[in-house]
Amino acid sequence: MSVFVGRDTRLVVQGITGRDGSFHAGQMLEYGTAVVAGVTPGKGGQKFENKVPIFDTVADAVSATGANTSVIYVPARFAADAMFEASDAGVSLVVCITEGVPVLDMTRVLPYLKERSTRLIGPNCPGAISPGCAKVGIIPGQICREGHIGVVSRSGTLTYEIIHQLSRTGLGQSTCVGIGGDPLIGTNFIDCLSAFEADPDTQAVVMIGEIGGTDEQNAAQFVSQSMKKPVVGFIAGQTAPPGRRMGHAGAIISGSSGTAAEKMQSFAAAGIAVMQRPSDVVPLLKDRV
Amino acid sequence: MSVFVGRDTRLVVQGITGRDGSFHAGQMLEYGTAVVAGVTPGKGGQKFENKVPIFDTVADAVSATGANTSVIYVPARFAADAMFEASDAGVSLVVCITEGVPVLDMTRVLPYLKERSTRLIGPNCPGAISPGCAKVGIIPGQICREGHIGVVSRSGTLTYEIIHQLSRTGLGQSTCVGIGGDPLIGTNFIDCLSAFEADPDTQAVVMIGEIGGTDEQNAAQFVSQSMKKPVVGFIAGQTAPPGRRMGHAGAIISGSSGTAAEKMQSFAAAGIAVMQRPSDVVPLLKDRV
Amino acid sequence: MNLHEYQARGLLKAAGIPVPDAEVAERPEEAEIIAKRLRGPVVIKAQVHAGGRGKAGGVKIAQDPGEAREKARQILGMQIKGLTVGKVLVAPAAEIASESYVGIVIDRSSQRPVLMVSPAGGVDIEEVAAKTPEKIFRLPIDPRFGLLSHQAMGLAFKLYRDIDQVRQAATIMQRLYHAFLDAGASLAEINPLVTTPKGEVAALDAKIVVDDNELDRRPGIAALRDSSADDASETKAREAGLSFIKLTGNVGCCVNGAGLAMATMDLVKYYGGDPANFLDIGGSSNPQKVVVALGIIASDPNVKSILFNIFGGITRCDDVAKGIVAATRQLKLVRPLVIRLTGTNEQLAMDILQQNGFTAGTDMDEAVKQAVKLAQEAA
Amino acid sequence: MNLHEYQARGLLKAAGIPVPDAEVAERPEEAEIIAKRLRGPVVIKAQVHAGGRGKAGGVKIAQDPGEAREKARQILGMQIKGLTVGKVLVAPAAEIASESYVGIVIDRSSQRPVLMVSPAGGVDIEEVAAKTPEKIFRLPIDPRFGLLSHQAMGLAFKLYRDIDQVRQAATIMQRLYHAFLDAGASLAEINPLVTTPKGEVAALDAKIVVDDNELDRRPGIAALRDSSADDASETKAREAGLSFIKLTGNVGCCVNGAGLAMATMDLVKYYGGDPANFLDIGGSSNPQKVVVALGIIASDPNVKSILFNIFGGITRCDDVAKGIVAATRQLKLVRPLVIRLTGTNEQLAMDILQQNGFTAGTDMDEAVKQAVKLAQEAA
Repeated sequence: MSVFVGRDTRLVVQGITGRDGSFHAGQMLEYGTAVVAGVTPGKGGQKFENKVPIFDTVADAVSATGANTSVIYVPARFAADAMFEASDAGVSLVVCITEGVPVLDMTRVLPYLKERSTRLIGPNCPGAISPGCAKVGIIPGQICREGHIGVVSRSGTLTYEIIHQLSRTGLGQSTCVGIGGDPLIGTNFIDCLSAFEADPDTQAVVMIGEIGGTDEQNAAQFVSQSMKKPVVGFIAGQTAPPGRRMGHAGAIISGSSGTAAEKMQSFAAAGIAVMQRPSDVVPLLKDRV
Repeated sequence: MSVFVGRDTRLVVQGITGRDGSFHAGQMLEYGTAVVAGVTPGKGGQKFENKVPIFDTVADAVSATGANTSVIYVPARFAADAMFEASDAGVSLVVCITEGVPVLDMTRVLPYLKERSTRLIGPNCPGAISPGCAKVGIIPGQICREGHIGVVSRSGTLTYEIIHQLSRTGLGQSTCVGIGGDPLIGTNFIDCLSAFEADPDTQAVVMIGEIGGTDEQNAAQFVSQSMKKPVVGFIAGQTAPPGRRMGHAGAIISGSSGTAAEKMQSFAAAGIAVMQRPSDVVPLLKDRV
Repeated sequence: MNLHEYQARGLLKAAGIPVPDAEVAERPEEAEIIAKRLRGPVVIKAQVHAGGRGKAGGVKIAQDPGEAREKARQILGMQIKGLTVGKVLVAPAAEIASESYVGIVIDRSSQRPVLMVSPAGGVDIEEVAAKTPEKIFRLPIDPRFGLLSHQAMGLAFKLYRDIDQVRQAATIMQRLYHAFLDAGASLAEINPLVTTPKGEVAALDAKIVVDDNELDRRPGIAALRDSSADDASETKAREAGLSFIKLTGNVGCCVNGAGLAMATMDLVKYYGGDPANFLDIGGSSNPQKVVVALGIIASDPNVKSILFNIFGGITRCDDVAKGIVAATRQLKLVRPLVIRLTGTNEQLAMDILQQNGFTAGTDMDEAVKQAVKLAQEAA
Repeated sequence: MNLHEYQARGLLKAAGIPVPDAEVAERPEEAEIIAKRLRGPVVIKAQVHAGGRGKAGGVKIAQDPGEAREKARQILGMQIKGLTVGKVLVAPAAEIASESYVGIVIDRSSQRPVLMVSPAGGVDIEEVAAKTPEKIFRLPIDPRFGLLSHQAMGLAFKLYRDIDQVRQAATIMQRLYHAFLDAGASLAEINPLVTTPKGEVAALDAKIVVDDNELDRRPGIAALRDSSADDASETKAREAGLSFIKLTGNVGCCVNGAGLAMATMDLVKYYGGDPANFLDIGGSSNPQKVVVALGIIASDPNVKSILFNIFGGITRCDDVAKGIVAATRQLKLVRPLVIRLTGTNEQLAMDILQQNGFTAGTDMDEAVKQAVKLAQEAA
């Protein structure tokens, strides 16, 4: 079992002939993901690595292969178009890896996808992986291990760090989801938490937040009101100065709002075990699983 | 009983201090309609005819008076704004009398109202009247009579002509609705027919169509599939040349589509009694009621 | 409002769509000069608001400037569907590798602008729709989001296989949508959209119809109106705020309301007559409008009787009666008048008419029957 | 990217918003000339990317051109929050009848641009929000429909009672929304929006922050970047494609990934140290980026130790190792280096480092502890 991506995933890769797209399509195939199609306009009819058919449009790909999930590796200026197209073609999940998508583009993409009930993960995210089933995105497969911990994070390498800590101590993962570091994203913490709560194969959840916005605070409220499974949390950016964007477009303390301290407090108040260091994840989880 | 407008109607008049708005607000009041508010930006705090309070915005009017229906008499270039505003303020029915609203404005207004579940009648329509209860629009009250015939029409004076024929022979009306002569309108024939079918006080329906579009053909299909009450129909424009706009923006035969002959045929095929002349309405109805 | 081909081409060009250079001539000598400038063979096209120009002889090829002058002379002044040709477009006779159709029109069922494309271009799209509907691809455009890139690309792939041409066509479609919105159009089409032997995609002919309701807020578009290309009586009516369409019968009709006006025409036919026009004097009851209306009807030599059919609502019957009295004084009508009035201030109107020697009825059927009879007697 | 006040004013003016004439001076004499041209008293405002200019002495009134020169001399070259003032705006000191606030900002919860207005203008809006939240009115704008007229009017009625001022303010709000979209902004505000004694509504001060992700497709906006107004090391980092923010501690941090970079800084603090910077070298593993990164960190005299924390995913550890080797050859580092590497090609990296005389670990906690210890020893 898993959330969002898993054994039923039939993946179409948008931008499969690009530098990033071709590299990661190869990685996903190697991991065993059902990569059923690729899309690059003008290259319809060709094949990727002699096995994955390439189409001119996502609509063609979906109608020919029954793809139900799309992953996007196109450059930032084409990313909004790619999300519109995937949703229009009827896939139920779109994972947008691309970094640097203008926020104003997202204000139009998000309602479009919502009207079509398309779930979006990202943009500017590492994607999702359900170890042993499917990898959609760029999370390194070799650091993951099958198991029962759900991981959700706004970050990339920090997530890998924590997955790595889990795997090497035998705590495998049901699904790891990187929701992305941008201010406007498709799937937020609550969406992931409620999916993990409903997933029979997930026993506990690790939530990795950071400064900026109030998504973690809302998630904490959700945990205290609607979750029975134990949750362990981390917030990056305790030492970040206010008003400065810390790499991620969404990681910014506005005025006095969105600080790590306020998020950690709301975690604690909601009964979420708060990690002080990434390496705290293992002892805190072992206490609770 | 009645459809769309009736004893529960609490009306706000948008453009109440304008030339048309003030004249018709007076007529509606005189008819006994519950005109609870008027709106003219900058005249908030004043009163119309010393009794109806005027507000700066529809939102103010609705929150102060509980208005649930709006009627719009503003000039064409402000009509789209007025419809957006009424819907935003939460009225459930907007009746737009204004003629000359650009069609491209309507392509934006219609989805906006739909998202808010606001019913729109019009634009470019005479409005609706439920004799003895409420008059919303410009249909002359004195030609109407309380009774059990539902009337729905794309026209203005032609409708009055037919209402007049009904009233003087004792056939009163439950509600008369002018849906408007524009190509894009809020409430169509089917909406009215299904409301009349569900209205216990309506015994039969008169449907007055004209050349242009396929709304009558769709309505005929609805009548044959979903209506039990008798329907009598008329189509204006048998002698209209193709490709010319006959006064109403929507009354145009495009190529060979939208002719009166094709509409009359679909009426007949659906079991709708087809009037050859406006004066046929009374004998045809009397045979059926 | 219909735009001329050359005006539509201008708007598309301004929107960034590739349109071959071409110029308008009003005299044969101008056509010659333009043909010289363009070099090579040219096509001379009548600029009239009517379809089927080609079949009517309004489009001719000329191999050199002299022939261009000659062909322009043949076309200028020609009558096409009752309209006189006052201008011709002189355009290069381009070599064409393929012809497609791209158009946007307001669609009543989806209540949206619909983009239609077809690889079968260069012919009337209604004909394609009737004979080979599978060659037309349609996409309703959500005005909240506009025409999205992938949507335009998807349709462009229905026209071309070459990715460069696909991209060019997709860009043209997006620009056409902008031109459509900017003009306040109800129709904008490129037919044919051609590919040249070099692989470039360009608009060879363009048609734009503007929603009359947009003209108030678009003075630049309104200024494109070419009244000389319309029927003179219709222009006069439009300027007076009347809705008038000339027909070929002999019973003149003057009615308030478009639906009632159509029903009146239909009733004329029902009783064996033939309406001379559609005329809606509108909701206001300005007597002056009645004067203009009557003047327009009376100027048609075919008209043998004139029928007034007024249902007073907002329109006050007495105002119409005053207009009739004033008009008959000014115009010295020779045709018999049949007047039907009912509704608001009906009695006042009857009194005014009687005092001035007119009779009037209140029944529509009776009035129409009488007007038809009078016209037949006079014919 | 932050725009200067004068740049933001220019964008608002281009969008049709009334903005009093004003000009930028880089030297006191220019300020004098501008003041002469404007006549009457002027206000001299420091153009720096920092709030609280007034409190810092960066805004001064001058009654005549001579005083304008003098005040400009005082402000130019001044340090405000660590930034040097290189330009001043010279604007008429307008008579003001009222001050309001109008701003648009991307709101993360509604996922829309939100229009905020307040009759309490002229002060920091965050202060208003904290002390008198009832004086702030907010409206999420649906980007599918834009800012509708009635919505702007509704908010304008919260600011003014006079209908002319209401209409002026509503128009300004709609134009501000267009300017916001056209600039690709994440924030656009007018503070204060003033009324003059004559009743006119105008923008007296403007602030626009542009979404960095929009700059690629908006070369005109990108050209407004004033690198001289930013910290030099941050400019250098940005040009190399690095994400760098200077802080005040003494442990230099070089990390791949923003989240891990923050967590590394936090861990430095956890172990009693103080990070000197935030630095994310990004996902690619171009050794040259590592060289530039190390150069920037090493140029900070406060830095006492340098910590590498790399989790190899797409970033290959061997590439980073090569970069470290190359950088240390070029830069002659005097600070101790602590290296932690794990993940993709970890062993290759360890080999490269060892061959070049470096040691490296794989545990994050251990590495951070050691870097903190080294910094404390050196301090």
